[in-house]
Amino acid sequence: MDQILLQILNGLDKGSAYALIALGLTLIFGTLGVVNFAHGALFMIGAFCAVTLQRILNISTVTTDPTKTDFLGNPATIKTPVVETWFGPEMGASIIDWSVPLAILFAIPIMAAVGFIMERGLIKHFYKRPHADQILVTFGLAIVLQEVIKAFYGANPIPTPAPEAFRGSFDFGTYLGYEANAIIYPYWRMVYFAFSAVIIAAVFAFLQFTTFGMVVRAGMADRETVGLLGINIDKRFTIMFAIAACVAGLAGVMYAPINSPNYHMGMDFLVLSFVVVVVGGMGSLPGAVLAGFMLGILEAFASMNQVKAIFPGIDQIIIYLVAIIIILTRPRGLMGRRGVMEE
Amino acid sequence: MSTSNLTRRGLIKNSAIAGAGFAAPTIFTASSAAAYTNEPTGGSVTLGFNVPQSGPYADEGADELRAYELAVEHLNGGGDGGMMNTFSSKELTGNGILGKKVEFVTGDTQTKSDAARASAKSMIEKDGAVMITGGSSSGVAIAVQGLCQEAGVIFMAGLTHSNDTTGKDKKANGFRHFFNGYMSAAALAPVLESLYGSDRNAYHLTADYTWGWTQEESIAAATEAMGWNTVNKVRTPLASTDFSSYIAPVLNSGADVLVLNHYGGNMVNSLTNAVQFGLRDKIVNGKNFEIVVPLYSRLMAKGAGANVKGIHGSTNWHWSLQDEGSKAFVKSFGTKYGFPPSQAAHTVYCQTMLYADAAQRAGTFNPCGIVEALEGYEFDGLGNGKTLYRADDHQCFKDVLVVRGKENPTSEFDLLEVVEVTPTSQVIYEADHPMFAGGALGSCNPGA
Amino acid sequence: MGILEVKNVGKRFGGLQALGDVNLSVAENSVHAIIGPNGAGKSTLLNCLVGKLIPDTGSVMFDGQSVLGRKPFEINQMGISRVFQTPEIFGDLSVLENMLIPCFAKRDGAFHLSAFKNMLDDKEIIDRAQHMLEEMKMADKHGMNAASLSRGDKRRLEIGMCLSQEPRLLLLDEPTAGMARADTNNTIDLLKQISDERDITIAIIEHDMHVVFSLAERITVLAQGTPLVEDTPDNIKGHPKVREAYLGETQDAA
Amino acid sequence: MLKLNKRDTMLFVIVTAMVFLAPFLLNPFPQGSSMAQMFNAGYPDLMQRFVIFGILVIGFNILFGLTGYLSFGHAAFLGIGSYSAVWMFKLLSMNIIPALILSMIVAGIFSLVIGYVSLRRSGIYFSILTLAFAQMSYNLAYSVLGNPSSNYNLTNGETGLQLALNDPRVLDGAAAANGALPVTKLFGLAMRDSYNLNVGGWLFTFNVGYYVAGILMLISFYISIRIFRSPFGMMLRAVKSNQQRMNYTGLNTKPYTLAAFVISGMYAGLAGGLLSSMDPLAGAERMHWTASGEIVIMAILGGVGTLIGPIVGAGFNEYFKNILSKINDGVLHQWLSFLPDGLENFIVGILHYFVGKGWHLTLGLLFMMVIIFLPGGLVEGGQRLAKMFKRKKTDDGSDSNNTPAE
Repeated sequence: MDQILLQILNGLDKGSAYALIALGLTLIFGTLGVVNFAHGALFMIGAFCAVTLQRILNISTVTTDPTKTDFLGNPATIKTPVVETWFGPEMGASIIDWSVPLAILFAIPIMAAVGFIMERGLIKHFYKRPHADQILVTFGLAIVLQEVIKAFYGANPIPTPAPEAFRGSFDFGTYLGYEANAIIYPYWRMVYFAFSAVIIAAVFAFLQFTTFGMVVRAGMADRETVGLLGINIDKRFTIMFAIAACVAGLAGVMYAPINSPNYHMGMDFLVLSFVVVVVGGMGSLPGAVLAGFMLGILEAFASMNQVKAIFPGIDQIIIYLVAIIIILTRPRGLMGRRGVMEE
Repeated sequence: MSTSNLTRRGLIKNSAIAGAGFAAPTIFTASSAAAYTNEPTGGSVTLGFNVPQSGPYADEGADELRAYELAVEHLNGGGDGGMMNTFSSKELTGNGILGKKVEFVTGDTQTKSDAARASAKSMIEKDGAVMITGGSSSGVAIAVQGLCQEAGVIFMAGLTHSNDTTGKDKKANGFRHFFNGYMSAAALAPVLESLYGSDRNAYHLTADYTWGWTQEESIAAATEAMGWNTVNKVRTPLASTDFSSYIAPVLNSGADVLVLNHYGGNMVNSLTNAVQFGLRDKIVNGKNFEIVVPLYSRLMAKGAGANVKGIHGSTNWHWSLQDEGSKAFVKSFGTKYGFPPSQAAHTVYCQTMLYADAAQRAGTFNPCGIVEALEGYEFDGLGNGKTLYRADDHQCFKDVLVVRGKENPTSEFDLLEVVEVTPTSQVIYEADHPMFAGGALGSCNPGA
Repeated sequence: MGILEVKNVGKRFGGLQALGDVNLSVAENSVHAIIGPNGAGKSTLLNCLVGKLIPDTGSVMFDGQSVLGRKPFEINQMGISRVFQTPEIFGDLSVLENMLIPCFAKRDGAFHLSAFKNMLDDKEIIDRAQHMLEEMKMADKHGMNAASLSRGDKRRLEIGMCLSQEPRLLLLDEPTAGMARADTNNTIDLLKQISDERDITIAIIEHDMHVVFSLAERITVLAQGTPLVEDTPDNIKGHPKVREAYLGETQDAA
Repeated sequence: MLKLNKRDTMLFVIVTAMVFLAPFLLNPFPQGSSMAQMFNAGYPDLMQRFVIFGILVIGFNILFGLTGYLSFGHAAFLGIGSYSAVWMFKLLSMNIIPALILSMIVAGIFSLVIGYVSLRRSGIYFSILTLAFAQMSYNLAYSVLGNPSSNYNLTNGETGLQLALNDPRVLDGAAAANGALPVTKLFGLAMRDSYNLNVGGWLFTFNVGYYVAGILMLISFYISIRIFRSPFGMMLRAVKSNQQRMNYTGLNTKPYTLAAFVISGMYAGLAGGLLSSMDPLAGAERMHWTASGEIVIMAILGGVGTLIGPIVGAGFNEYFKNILSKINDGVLHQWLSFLPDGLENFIVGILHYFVGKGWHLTLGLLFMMVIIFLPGGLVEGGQRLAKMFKRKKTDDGSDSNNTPAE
């Protein structure tokens, strides 16, 4: 039982990452009708926003310390981060410590700009092209983006730790009457779960309660009519794309402490997030969220030793297996609409 | 650079060598008169540096390339000579190899056995390389080693740690200067015993592919021999990025040590996840919970950041070693590139030097001559102390470093500290050890 | 006994009773029109006939055989061809190829693996297709991409494709919807000619009374999913119930 | 000739000539020159890849180009074909004929099953289904089915399935006497044998394996032309154009698409078998989803739905992949040595990011360019060029007669 609870926690956490990426993906698909294979790259760029901010905060003044030597025997250098000079050592250190949460503020304008440029510069010209062309050009873009990141940051993962206060883990077990250490869960993962819940709620609220959101929802349902109403749908689409990019980017920023960002993390998530979107039903926002959590939990369960003992290798294929079964039994995914992407 | 092969003289030279007409069927060779594959006929000899330039190990590959370029520079008489000056053999004089200038071609293995073989083939078939070297994973090393055996060129393995490379997949034309899973385990076990005692319960997480399996087998056998109990061995998919669902059940399993048989990105993520779950702050069975990473790489440890602190593992070589060879190499490399070399860089530099020296001593580039020169060869001065290239399996035997993540690093390179240098005598094994059984070395193949 | 016998057919979509209790008999070699206001269930009925929808109740017999539960292509192979409201043709293919496909389907059945035959060597089929193109007065356009045809030509091509299968029953779904008057009249003439020259039954669903009264021999009026009345055009024109339910507003158009 | 029409015959003759003369065409620079070092592609391994990937993409084009079904898991069949062939070498004989036959049969069976299930859906749902099957195959081949210590080691995991001296090889008997592994052969001809021809400064290599694969590619190409021109091929194009009309014309689309899927799966199996025949090692990476993506890229680069496109696309992709990844800074300096030092370093500094380890970036950019500006692929680019020249020569360019599928 404690094992199951533990895996549900894990599943929720994995699921919230899947759900966030899939949400942005399906938002773009639903409003713009574009299949964006570069969405994983947006997630990756988000994570690298956290890396970049960490680097910016660590910009240092360099002095030499003649009493020590470096590996070549030259006088060692001492680096003092500029923020520590400005705000005093303690304050400066805690700013650096909190670089990941701060990166949220840093990432929003960057991701919005990336989204804006992508939509205006490339995606816009592909609205009328076949879905296959959209998939392929964004796939090409994803390769280019990740290679650019690799050229600047290298191929190795870069550690981006969470603030000191959120390191370590919380013992649920003792509260629930199990023995100590039975159900432990890292604080930062709980933060991640809460954060994604907030983002998901914010996106839904935005679409539900603002005029802008209503127009976009109408556009998702029937694009032509909305266009005929004289509403400048193009501008709204650009904004929607930027929002979707922000959602993916923020998912990436907050994910950075969970796994050190590397340049191919986007591709690693891409296929999974597509499976999530399709299982949820193309163009369905609640479907994407539901499928994200569902697949996350199933994946967590499949990696339990008890399950693996019965089906060796099941954790390697569970997601795909579930996807196949769902697509075959529910032709439009869990909550998809009729006629979308079937031709 | 101001020389170009597109000069008139180059053309004349080339046409002077070439005669028209059909040659007899040959394998991979450019001329039927050659005694072996790609016998160098001009004033230069070409080596093939086949390293991962794309994919997750690209940074390791880039470091290997730097070391190769440095080695070629030294062989051709440039730079400060590096470890050529400390090497016990004094055959090399900075005059190339056998008087031929050393040239090289590079390729991308992509860390895929297919792509690595394709790249190596193009070096052999097109560029006339007499030796292929490099790589950053065992699958690639074994695949390329097989190719070199068939093609009749020498393979000087780069970073490969699986027992199989010089075990069941060993080949006469292949040599490995890197240590292996068994040696890691043999070196680590006594250190672990003295640190954590002999009454421990170990939980293994293992990357689900060839290297992971041999690493797990080795370390489990070594720790069980000193009294540890193995609670569970769990395989994790290679493509995993989030290990939480594998790590979460560890604490509750009664284990008090977690062994991460992971490398590269897997290691970074699983270690980061394990520390996140607070495993190291826990007390289980009345003992502190410990994590062990049998194979460390400094480049990868950097990706895990502060999480490596206090965690033990083994490594082939580390730049902080204070022997003359290591110091010369670090100085030479650091001066050229501005940072200390990685173990991958050290390995491939040594491999290039060893090949060059063997050719020099044998007086030929013929693979059979090189094999003869390297088999049973004992040398010193390339870091790691006295080293033996064993004739039976072409595995190098040298000291193994047990290292620990440093608590207070003084620079971004200063991540590991050497805890113990385990002498060769403790890590050597019989050539027919069961973990290495099942293959045959065969005989050297000169190609033609 | 008509060639098409629809008995007690009902179809429900959730809470909406799209078809109530439809009985319909189409006599062989006649032209039978089904009319009715929007939402009367005309399209639903048609879809039940061709296998796109399966009715909840009742039976549909074609030439003494039930069509229920069969797939569209099987029903077509039984001898029912369908013309769509917007012409459904193979836009990426040439006009000649558009015509070849139904000819192959007629001769070789629903699936025939003829991967190594050269299409253009099949004289029998080519002749048949070209003959049909001539009959549709499109022979000069045989090399054009079908998508680049005019609306009227597309319609003619589609009808030609259906006819080349020599169907026993031709179903037309508002064949003149959205057409200019001249094109409409051309289509009417074409359909007249078809029904005069061939042994073929035509069932037509139509909005445009002009078309209906120029072509139909019998008319069924559908309202709210049930047939209101079935009679000859003259009687329908004068029928008080129809006037009330339907024609009242559209008499001018007729 | 060959029951092809005039234009197709021309095309076929040109391709045949190119395949046979490739050793000359691909080695335009004399041996030893710095241009040759990088740009010559006339060495056996790369030439073999050109034609083998040609076969693969020709097959993929029968599915994607004709029916429009975008399979994102085609690499699975390539991998399955490779494994089957290596198993044949291990168990039966080093002759490539049984290996190729088995690889086509096994890939055919797999594609029948996967196709039967996947073709129940269309559009992106179909793509995701094929992707899911391929990823499952890849993951299992890499781990559970590749563990040497388990009873079902079918793939030998990461290292890849390879020959061993103690394989049974029922027909060939004992291994070679000198302890070397036997080589793949077609009866007496070893695949890796080459004849070298030295003419002046040029070296031309005629490799047995290349010609075997090349002839098989020509056969595959011929079959593909016949399929394109057959009623079956027209039906497949009709599926892409309008499935609704197909259904209401009495045609059952399912067996048509399934037949196309199986044919193209068998092409992939043949290509996989040939890869193993040229180099008897089958790695699981061949089945990874990015490998499937690469097949799609090659098809699009060349021109989807055209006859010659797949060959062009496969050649283009393989050429640049191999050439770009081998260029390093030293080579760049050598090329640009005629420039003043400062400028030379500057240009090398920029190009540095696009070659060697940056080859992915360059290919990604090229690929995007093609999709954006040449939706019809390189074949369309060629046609546009041809048209430009035509227009310059004569003023009448009214080529309204639209024949499908060049």
